[in-house]
Amino acid sequence: GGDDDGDTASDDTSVEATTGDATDDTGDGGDDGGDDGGDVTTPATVEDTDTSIVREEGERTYGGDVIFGLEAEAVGMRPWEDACGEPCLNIQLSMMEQLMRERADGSYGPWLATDITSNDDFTVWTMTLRDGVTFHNGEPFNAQTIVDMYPVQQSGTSGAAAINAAKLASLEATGDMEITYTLSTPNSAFPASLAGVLGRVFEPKAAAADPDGFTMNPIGTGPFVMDKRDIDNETVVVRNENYWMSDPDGNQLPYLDSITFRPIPDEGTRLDSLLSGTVNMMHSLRQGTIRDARGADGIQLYEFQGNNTGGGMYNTAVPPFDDVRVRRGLNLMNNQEAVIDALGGTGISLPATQWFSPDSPYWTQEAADAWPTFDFEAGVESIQAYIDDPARSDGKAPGELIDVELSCPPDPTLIAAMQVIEQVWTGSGLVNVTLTQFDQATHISNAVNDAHRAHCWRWSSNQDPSLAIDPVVAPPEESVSNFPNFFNEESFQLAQQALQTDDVEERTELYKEIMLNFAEDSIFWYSGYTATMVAVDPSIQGINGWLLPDGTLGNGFPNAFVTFTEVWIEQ
Amino acid sequence: MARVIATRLLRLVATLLAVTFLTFSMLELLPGDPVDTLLPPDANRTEELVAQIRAELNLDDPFFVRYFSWLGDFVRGDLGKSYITGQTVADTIADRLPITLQLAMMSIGMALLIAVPLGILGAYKQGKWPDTVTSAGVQVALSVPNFIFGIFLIWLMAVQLQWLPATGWNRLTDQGLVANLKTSVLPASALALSQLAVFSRLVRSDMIATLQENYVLTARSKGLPDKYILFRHALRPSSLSLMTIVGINFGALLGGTVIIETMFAVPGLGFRLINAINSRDILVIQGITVFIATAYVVINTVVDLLYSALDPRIRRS
Amino acid sequence: MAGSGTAHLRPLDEVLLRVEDLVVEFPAKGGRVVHAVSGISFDIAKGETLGLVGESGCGKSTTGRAILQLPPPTSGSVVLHGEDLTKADASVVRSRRTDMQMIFQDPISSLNPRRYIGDVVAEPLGVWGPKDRDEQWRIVAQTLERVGIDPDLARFKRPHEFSGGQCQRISIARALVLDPELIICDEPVSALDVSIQAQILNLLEDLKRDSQLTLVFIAHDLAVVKNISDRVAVMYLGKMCEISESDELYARPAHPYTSLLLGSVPEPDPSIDVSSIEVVEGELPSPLAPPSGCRFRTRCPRVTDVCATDEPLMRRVGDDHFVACHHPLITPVEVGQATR
Amino acid sequence: MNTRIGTRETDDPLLEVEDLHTTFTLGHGSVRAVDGVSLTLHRGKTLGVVGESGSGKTVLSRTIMGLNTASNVTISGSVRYAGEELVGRPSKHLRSLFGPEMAMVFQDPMTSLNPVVKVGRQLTEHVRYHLGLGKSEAEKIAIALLTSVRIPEPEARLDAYPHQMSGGMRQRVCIAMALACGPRLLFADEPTTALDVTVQHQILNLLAEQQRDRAMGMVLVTHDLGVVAGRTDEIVVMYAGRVVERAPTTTLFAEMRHPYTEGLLRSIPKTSEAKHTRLNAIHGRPPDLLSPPPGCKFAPRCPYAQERCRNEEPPLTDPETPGHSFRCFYPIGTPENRAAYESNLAAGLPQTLAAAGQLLATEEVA
Amino acid sequence: MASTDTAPSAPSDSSTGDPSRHAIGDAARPVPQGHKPKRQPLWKIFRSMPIVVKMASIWLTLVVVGAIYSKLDVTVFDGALPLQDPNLQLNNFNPATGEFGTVEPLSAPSASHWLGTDALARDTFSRIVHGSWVSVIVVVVSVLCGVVIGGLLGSLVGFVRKKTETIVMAVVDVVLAFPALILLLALVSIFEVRDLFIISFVIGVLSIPIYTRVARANSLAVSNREFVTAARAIGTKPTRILRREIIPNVLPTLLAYAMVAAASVIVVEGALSFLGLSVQLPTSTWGNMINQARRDIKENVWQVLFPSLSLTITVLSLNQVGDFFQKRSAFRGSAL
Ligand SMILES: Nc1ncnc2c1ncn2[C@@H]1O[C@H](COP(=O)(O)OP(=O)(O)OP(=O)(O)O)[C@@H](O)[C@H]1O
Ligand SMILES: Nc1ncnc2c1ncn2[C@@H]1O[C@H](COP(=O)(O)OP(=O)(O)OP(=O)(O)O)[C@@H](O)[C@H]1O
Ligand SMILES: [Mg+2]
Ligand SMILES: [Mg+2]
Repeated sequence: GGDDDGDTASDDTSVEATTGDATDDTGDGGDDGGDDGGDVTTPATVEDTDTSIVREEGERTYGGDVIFGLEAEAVGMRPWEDACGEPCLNIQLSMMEQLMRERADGSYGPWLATDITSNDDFTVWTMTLRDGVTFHNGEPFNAQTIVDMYPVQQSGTSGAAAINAAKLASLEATGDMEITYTLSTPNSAFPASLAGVLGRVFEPKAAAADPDGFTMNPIGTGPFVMDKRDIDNETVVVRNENYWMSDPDGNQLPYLDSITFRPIPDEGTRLDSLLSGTVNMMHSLRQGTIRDARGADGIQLYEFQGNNTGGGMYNTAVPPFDDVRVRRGLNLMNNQEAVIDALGGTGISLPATQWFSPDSPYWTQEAADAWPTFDFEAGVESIQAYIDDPARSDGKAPGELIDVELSCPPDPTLIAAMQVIEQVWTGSGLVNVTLTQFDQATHISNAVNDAHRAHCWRWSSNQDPSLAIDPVVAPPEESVSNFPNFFNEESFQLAQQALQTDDVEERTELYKEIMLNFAEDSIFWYSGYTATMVAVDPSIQGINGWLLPDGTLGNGFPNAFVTFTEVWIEQ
Repeated sequence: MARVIATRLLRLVATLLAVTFLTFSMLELLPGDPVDTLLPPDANRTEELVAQIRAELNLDDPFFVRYFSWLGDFVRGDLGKSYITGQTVADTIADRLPITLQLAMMSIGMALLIAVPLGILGAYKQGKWPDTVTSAGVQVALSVPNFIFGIFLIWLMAVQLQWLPATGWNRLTDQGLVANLKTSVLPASALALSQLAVFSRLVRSDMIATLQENYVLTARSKGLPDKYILFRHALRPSSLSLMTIVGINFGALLGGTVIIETMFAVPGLGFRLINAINSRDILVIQGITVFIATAYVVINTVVDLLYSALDPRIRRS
Repeated sequence: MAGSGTAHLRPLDEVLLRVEDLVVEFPAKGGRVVHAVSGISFDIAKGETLGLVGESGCGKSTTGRAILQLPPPTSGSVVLHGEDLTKADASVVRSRRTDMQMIFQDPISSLNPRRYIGDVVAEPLGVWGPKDRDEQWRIVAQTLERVGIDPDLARFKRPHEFSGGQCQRISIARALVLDPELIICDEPVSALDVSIQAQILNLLEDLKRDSQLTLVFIAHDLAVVKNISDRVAVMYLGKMCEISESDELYARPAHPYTSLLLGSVPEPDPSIDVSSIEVVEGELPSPLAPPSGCRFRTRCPRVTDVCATDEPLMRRVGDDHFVACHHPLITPVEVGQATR
Repeated sequence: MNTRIGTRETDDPLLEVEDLHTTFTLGHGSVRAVDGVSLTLHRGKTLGVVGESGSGKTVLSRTIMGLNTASNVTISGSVRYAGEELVGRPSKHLRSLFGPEMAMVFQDPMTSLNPVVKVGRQLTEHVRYHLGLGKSEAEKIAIALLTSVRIPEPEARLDAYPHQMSGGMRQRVCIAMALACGPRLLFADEPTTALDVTVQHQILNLLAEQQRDRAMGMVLVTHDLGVVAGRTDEIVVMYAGRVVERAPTTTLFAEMRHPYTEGLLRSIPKTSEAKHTRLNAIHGRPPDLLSPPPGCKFAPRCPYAQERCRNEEPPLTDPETPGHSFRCFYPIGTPENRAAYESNLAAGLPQTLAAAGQLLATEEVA
Repeated sequence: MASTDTAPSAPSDSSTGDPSRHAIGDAARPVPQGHKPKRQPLWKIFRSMPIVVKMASIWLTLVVVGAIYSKLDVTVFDGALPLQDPNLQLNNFNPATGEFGTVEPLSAPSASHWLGTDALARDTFSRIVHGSWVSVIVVVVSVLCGVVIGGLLGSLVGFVRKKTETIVMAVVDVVLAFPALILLLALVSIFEVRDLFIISFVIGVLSIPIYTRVARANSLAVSNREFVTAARAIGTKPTRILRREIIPNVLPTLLAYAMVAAASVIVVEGALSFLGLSVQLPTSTWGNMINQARRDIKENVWQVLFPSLSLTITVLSLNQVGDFFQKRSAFRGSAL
């Protein structure tokens, strides 16, 4: 029913998580999948990259234009409707703001809200809104806005999914500037949802009046206002003169006059565009581009590794993947180092052992230790055991090879990763590997329709873990997004518990247990954490350390999307 | 002449009918429910939405009924709208066409500007070194795929010399000619190279044939200088097949700029098309394809008519 | 003249071929019609050579081809051996083609450049003759010898390895290989050099004598036509002007056009004062819009009003000498024979 | 540039060609298309050049005009126009002669006019170039020219394209074009071959008339002895790139000495002869210029050929009659010739049998 | 005079199986037999080529040999031949330990790797050799398609004219109207076609119109030649005329054209690969090698350069050889 549908694509971030490969896949999917392993070969390089978030020093100056090369055009600008990947977030968030934002430490702070509190069991949340904020069209922002947004969100693809994932049952305006959310089940991570699609504030009257037109003329409260939108060419946003926020010194934000977003799908020419000064800013989710950018002179790089993990998953509903010996064996044979080495992602991203990168507060050493890392002989043994088992689940005679169909989108870099994996699996002499490629859309629909076997995937969510993990541990018959079709009662319960506490340590502990279960059940294989990059002309400042309204440090540039409120150009 | 035009137009209409029919059938050939193909994979597939799409596309009508109502819409400029971007296909085309058109014209223009003198030179100096050198150059140019030449152009002109921007597009209407030229020269050059080769080969071989004509000998026996003979006597009869090829190329370029547009991030028809293909935006694919095919047919008809207007021999009969 | 009429036709049982009121029209651009041949009648007795002369574009080739039904005429009849080919089935016509063959003007273009001479000449046998290849080759070899080509040398050579004259001999061999009764020669010597032309003319004479061939000989060179023909028909713009036994025609042309034509022939005799010869003024009118009445009237020195209104019919002016002219140079013989 | 050379009306020859050779180098050998030709043309006279196809007539006239400029052509010998040597002069200089001094009418009127250029322009562009005239003056000249070649409604024709005219009319235009700058020497290369007899007659008359009126020297190239018979002062007979006989027209027809000339004349059917008169065909076919026979080039086809002819090339001798020279050891009408014939006949030489009418056509070609 | 000496066993063209061959009548006169000349041997044609064309044909031969070799290697010898497909054993994979070898990825040309290695440390030279298979198949299949179908259609309509021509040419116009690359893109991406033969076939089908046009133009010209009228005058059936007279004269031009067209077909495959939409990876094709190496172009330009060069040189060679044969057949035609 509707619930399940909702699960497939929970909120905006989790849409990104599932379709993450999709939206960026034209460019990046592959690298994410394969790149990691930096730590094994040249860990020093990874450490060289300073990923700490600090606020930049320097004289803030007004004025200047940024031209930002994006890896794809963001076609839809309707937060309630359109899936929004990294390129899109860059454009959308320059004009539309969220109720909450993630802080550098992983917690969530208010942005358009001023405060949010919940009852004890995290089922009712009360939020106060910031006063004095107006939309670009002059409409005021208040509780009614949120109420008016709600039906629009319910009607939209992304909005409905986000509502679903947040367990939101209803909301009401309990004051001029106060909203009360009622959830269907406890959700301690609700603020995280408000930092996603659910909390992305758009002008509801305009949206309701002309939903399609909103894409060309989006209206929010953000620091920039849509000036000109020429799809596939450039989207120009200019300074919102009436922006509500100021920097700590009391200077009205933003500093920039305008930002021009240009889709440049070709990785090579995008970097060339930056190097030639055609654009003065670009982003990339490809490890190869990051490596090239590192080698280039005269540009400043911002690299980021978040809660991104590349790899794949097994459809455990289909033999032989229903047998943990097979899955575990395949994982043990997965030479992560080789995958990364062959990809040239060396020194850029680390091999993955869990859904969180070491940058994340949820990363734990125990989970890392528990992961069946490369042990070829053990892997061979494990699969041999299955093969010799007269009761083997795939119905073949003992001793026969197992069949593995490995499928990825047709990105050259993903293919490269696939080939290495194919080589190791085949190399065991026990596995018969077939490679297939489907375009992104088919790839996803195969997963949705359970037409997949071993399937490349990327878990990209720079957000609360619950949003990504819950659908995967939910019973497969209830959650379409449980692509491995595997149910572990314990994991499910752990995930539920995690929604009932907001204590970070407690939650870390719970998610660690889930990660341990993942290692045990081996329903996924990992390659590496995906590094992303923003590269700019060195005169562009303020990308790294920007502040939330409450003065706390924001989380920088996750997944290569940039918060432009405090970006300035050094004269 | 009027009769010629009339029959030509009649043929045009017949061809267009077939072209539109084929394009329309494209949707039909796809496996499964058209609604599934039309909606993005993560769409919120509500009953109302499905019903709405079925109604919009008259999916419940018989095939031919739908074709003719679609054709009616097409003639009125309505090609439906994308269920992914929400933009109408007609708007999309109106938006992109000028860009691709400019690229096509510029590249053909650049190619002609260089190719015609080269071809004439080659024919005039046939077998001597200027001919050998240009022929060899043309051969190489003909063999370099445009995407490879594009990579090279960006590397040289944008990154090394920093003379021109690597990507992007300044619309002629918004930013003026100079800004526009800055962004259009590189992609147009990338497209021009192989055409240049084709054109100059054609001019050369036609010119060689023409120079062997008796009337050229007659002109020489009248004591006219070579340059005069080349340009006033030989060029025009030698450029008739060039015109046809230019016409064909022009039509073909409308759909043939895909790679270069993607590479140079030029927001033309091709760029939109490849995006549509990647996101399986079927109505956009269908719309752009039918538009390009139509344009191609129309252009070729026009070229045919022009051709007969230019060659007095044909014009007469 | 260009007139019509059938006064000159002989009884059907005396002739091999009779062409009556032959009309061939081609569609032209703009819905117009090319009146290539407009009501021509003539007949040929067995063993006779009929020469067909006229200016370029007057419809000589078209007439020749129409006899073979290539393409079938617009109207009129072509009676071969008492059988009207224009009314016969396509397959019948096809099989009758074994009795009629054609030799073309351009000896090189009439041979497929990519086939061996042996195969080219054997082609008619491949269609109609014995299916046995060696039997075919035997016949081909004999025929090649008849036209003076060494079969041994020629068998596996291609046309471009032969001179024009040799190619014309090969074409003749191909026409002869089925032993046809009638051969239509469409300017077979116009493309050849004078010295070679004589060889071919001699060859045709020899063959004709040896095999009782009947020839329709089309040419624009009056001297050539005279040399080879028993009777000569003069055509003008799709119509027949004059038909006569050839010595008679050349000695006493009855039609003004024939006379002018004969005067125009350059004779290799320096004693003739060329400047004194009468000249035909003007040019051949377009077959798209032929003049009314007598088609020659626009260029005729003897033109009168009647020429524009009435089309002259064939009249007898001598023993075997007929003319279609209102004002012939020879007074017509009174004959009761009315024309249709 | 348009100064007239040799304006003195003297008796010096207008054109003197001496030992002219034109050789085409091809991949597989070389073709001596013109091989030692000498001839002289006086003002106001007409010279006929006859010969079979491939005998080098066209190449000769183009070489004299300096129009053979392909890279594989070698030219040697001397061409003097009004006393001035032309061989080896730069083409720029020759160009200044074309039009005002020499002009040419080509064989095929269908192809020697540019199909996409209006007749008016083609008629006068070189007049304007050479004489530096304006547009309207040129137009006047064009109309006058068209009138002089008897084209009706000349004004209307200026804007016509060649395809709108008949073959005869086009050839008239070509002639008008050649006459436009008032040349003193006109080459007419088979000007009537592509035309019907009636039209041929008109055109030849026209040429003769113009030549008389303008006192031009004219070289009339043709393969038809009938054409040169009544219209030339002197005739040159070519065979395989060489002149085989040269004589004033009347002399040539009255007492031809070379067997080839005789063969040519005898193989032509004539309207004056009775029907079915057997023709005396020349046996064999012209030599391949890539590998011409040694000795006399005509020897393999000559009914009188002796051993000597096959080995040694006879010189172009000029024995008794002034102005009559020929290249033969056994000229027609001499006892030697008679003897050679008898002995060949006795030996059954095919070409001799053919000449005697004793050989069937089928046996002529081996 | 007819020579009477016979060569009893002289080969006669297609009559070899004929039993009655030695039993022909007319014993008095032995039937003369011609000697069928041998076809010009390939090496003679080769010798007559200008040096550039010689080099081009050597290159093309190498490409074809490479393609066959690579296919043999993969299918028959199971990768046992030298230059094995690097996709079979990436970077000296050791099946005992699961470890890979130490070949440096993205290396410049060296003695051990003549053209260097790509990002997966695969030997570029081997990949180019193996990639030639795709180019060769694309060319062969599509050219066959075009020449056979397009050639037949074109010859037919050029000869028959009338309604057939109008209809066929109208269809041709329609097919021609569709931008080929776009159709291919749509087909490959929407219909999920990744099979080399199907892609080649589709390219072939899309090229039929052009072949039809070329064939028709030539067929028209040939049909107007008098030998066709002569064949009709004999009473030859139209199908036979088509087979015997028209097609043999159309074919040489068509084949020469095919050479040139083949070049553009290779580029089309390259373009498809470049957009990631050609045959199933990891199959090496020159196009996808360029595409894959492009992301590493700043690291190592060789890896883009070599496959590009292979592509360019092949296209160049096809053009050269095509031109040569075109001229050759034209010369043969006009020298008649
Ligand atoms: N297939 C055709 N279609 C249209 N018109 C044709 C066709 N064939 C011949 N004609 C026209 O018919 C007329 C007679 O042509 P035909 O070839 O019979 O003349 P001809 O006397 O043989 O001339 P020539 O001496 O030039 O061969 C010409 O005006 C010609 O243009
Ligand atoms: N450009 C050329 N290259 C090579 N050979 C040539 C060239 N032009 C002419 N020839 C050869 O020179 C010889 C003489 O040719 P030319 O054209 O002068 O003959 P012609 O007497 O004018 O014949 P026709 O009566 O056919 O016009 C021929 O054998 C011809 O093949
Ligand atoms: Mg004719
Ligand atoms: Mg000539």
